Amino acid sequence: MSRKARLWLLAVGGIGVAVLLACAAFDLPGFGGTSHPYGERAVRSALARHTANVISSVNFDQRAFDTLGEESILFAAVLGTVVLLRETRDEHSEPPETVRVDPHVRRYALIALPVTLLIGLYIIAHGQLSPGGGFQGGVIVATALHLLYIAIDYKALERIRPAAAYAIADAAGEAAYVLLGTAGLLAGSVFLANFLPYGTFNTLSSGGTVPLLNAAIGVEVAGATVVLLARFLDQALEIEGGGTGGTGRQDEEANRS
Amino acid sequence: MSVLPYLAAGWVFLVGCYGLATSRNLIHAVGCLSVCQSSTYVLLLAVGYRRGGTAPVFSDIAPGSRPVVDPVVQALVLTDVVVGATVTALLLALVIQTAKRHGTVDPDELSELRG
Amino acid sequence: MNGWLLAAAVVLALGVAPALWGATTGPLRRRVVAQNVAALLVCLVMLLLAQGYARPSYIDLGLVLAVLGPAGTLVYARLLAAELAADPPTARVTRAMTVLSAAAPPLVVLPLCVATGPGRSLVKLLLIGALLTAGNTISGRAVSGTTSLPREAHDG
Amino acid sequence: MADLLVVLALTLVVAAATAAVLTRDPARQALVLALLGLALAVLFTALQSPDVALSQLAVGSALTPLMLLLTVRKVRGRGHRGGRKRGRA
Amino acid sequence: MARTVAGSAALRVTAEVVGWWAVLTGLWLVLISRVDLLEWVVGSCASLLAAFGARAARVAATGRSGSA
Repeated sequence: MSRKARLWLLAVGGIGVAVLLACAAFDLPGFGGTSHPYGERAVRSALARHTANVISSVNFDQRAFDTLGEESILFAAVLGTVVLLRETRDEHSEPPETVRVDPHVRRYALIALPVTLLIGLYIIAHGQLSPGGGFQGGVIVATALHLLYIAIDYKALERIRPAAAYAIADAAGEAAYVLLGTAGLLAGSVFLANFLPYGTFNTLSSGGTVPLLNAAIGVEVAGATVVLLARFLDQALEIEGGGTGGTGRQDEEANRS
Repeated sequence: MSVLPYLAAGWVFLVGCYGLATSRNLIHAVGCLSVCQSSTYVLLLAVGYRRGGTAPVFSDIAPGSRPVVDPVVQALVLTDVVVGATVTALLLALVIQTAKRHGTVDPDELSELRG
Repeated sequence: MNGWLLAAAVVLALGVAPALWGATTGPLRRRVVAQNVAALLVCLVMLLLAQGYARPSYIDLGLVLAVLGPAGTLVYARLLAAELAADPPTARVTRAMTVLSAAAPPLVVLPLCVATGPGRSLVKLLLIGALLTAGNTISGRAVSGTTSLPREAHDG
Repeated sequence: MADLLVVLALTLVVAAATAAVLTRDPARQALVLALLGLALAVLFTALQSPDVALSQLAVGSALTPLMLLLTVRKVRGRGHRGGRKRGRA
Repeated sequence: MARTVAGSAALRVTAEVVGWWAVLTGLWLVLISRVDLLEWVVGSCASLLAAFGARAARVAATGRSGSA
């Protein structure tokens, strides 16, 4: 199967898919049409539960079980990365080199870190009111912590970020989500039901369990992202050696006391 | 205009597949895969759009005062973006593992290495 | 005929499109500067769209991008330090970058402040403008200043 | 007017996606992918979905490029310059 | 002597955290669209968390817990 034959196969397959996509596109209802049956029902039931952000209501109230599935995909992906990128026997890690950084950049990082952290928490807390939610806020909080590495150096980040604590936060977020679900069960209705009082519309306490599920997802996504980046940073900056194909293994073993 | 977004999503998907198939570097292939993923976001959100509609977020407007777009597709795409990033991370971890075990990230060279 | 949406379209067509061209061609140093310019302009576009669509809650998009845009550029400055140090951006590009990141945000934020009128959202807009200007001058400095570090070790 | 913005954002997304695929070097591709993320965020805002735009901004501006470039650094460190002393961190 | 030094160090720590806490609570109140009691409570908790983050970051960056 030479490279040229593969290209021909790709071209034929590509054109076939293109034709099918074009036909399908012309059968779809026109762009910007007014028939959105699911949309109207979702908006109606979100307003019935006093949740201002209908998208968060869909995510954490009407389809909360799907979000549990997505959260578990996220958890499994991070678990896989942690297992894959662990430091194997024939590798050794050294402390990362300190890097000289422009003092202005350092000062900016020390100011921008708490501000970004606060904006991330704001996005999580107002998940069921304004645009945002646990997923976006969690990623922003994790990126805020990594400003230390981006603008200063990896040693500074390692001091502030015990990876075990964030792995526990990752697991705690997932557990909190499931516990909130079973609490709905114990309250006598369905798993992941919205059993809490809905509160007054457009306030922080509105939406019943939506803000709590939002916070649980926020903690889980922040923990997962920090653990994920911790593994990548360790691999790229600290872990050396390791098997580089068959031949490299012997001399690695030799010099590894 | 009534078909343009769907054709654009189709084009982005096909370009992503082309890049994926002809890539000579696994990291480049992972990038092309995320391009393929973003074509699904464009298609889903284009299906949910309503001309003259606004976002179904009622923190700053009164409910029912303006037509709104479809929130269900937005909820689908929202979680998919974050999960897509984590899956990209898992794929990159596999690429690092391949580079360690076989010393190369070129898919053609890899297919010749048996075991 | 909404003026704010027209302004956003103009910034997209005349600012972000050339930045995309600059980021896909030419030497690496120009690409990183183009990415920095694109992040700055898209943040301003978000603020214009928030005003154009009459949806104050869209301002949070500009707020997040004002904070994460410079962080993204600092990622490149840090991880591509070797290549950038070997071939740093020319003085002309750096000066154009600092002028743009100092001039563009006020040019957009001030009319928006006039349009929104006094109140909490005015303060929020000014905050976003300040974050954006500070972040972009720092990231511009980090991208171009990788070689001109002060010789003495970085202070405590 | 809103349609004009949707068309403009769509062309930016298509151009950025095509450019991202045609850029063969992974480090440079990470840059273009960041720009694709920005173009997608503008398109999502034009399609009136701020939550998705926020999610795309949070993920695409700092997280994905960081992971891509760290992988490039790890793989490149092993591929060409396998030596002990590598470029600065 | 040691007690006063420890006392002044503790004072400096609380001063820094309280300073950051006040600034960040003000920032939170600017970000939100409507101020009520619950917003105050959640805002001050989040700001406290971010203030401790700020201090930990400064200590981590400078490697010394003294004032920069």
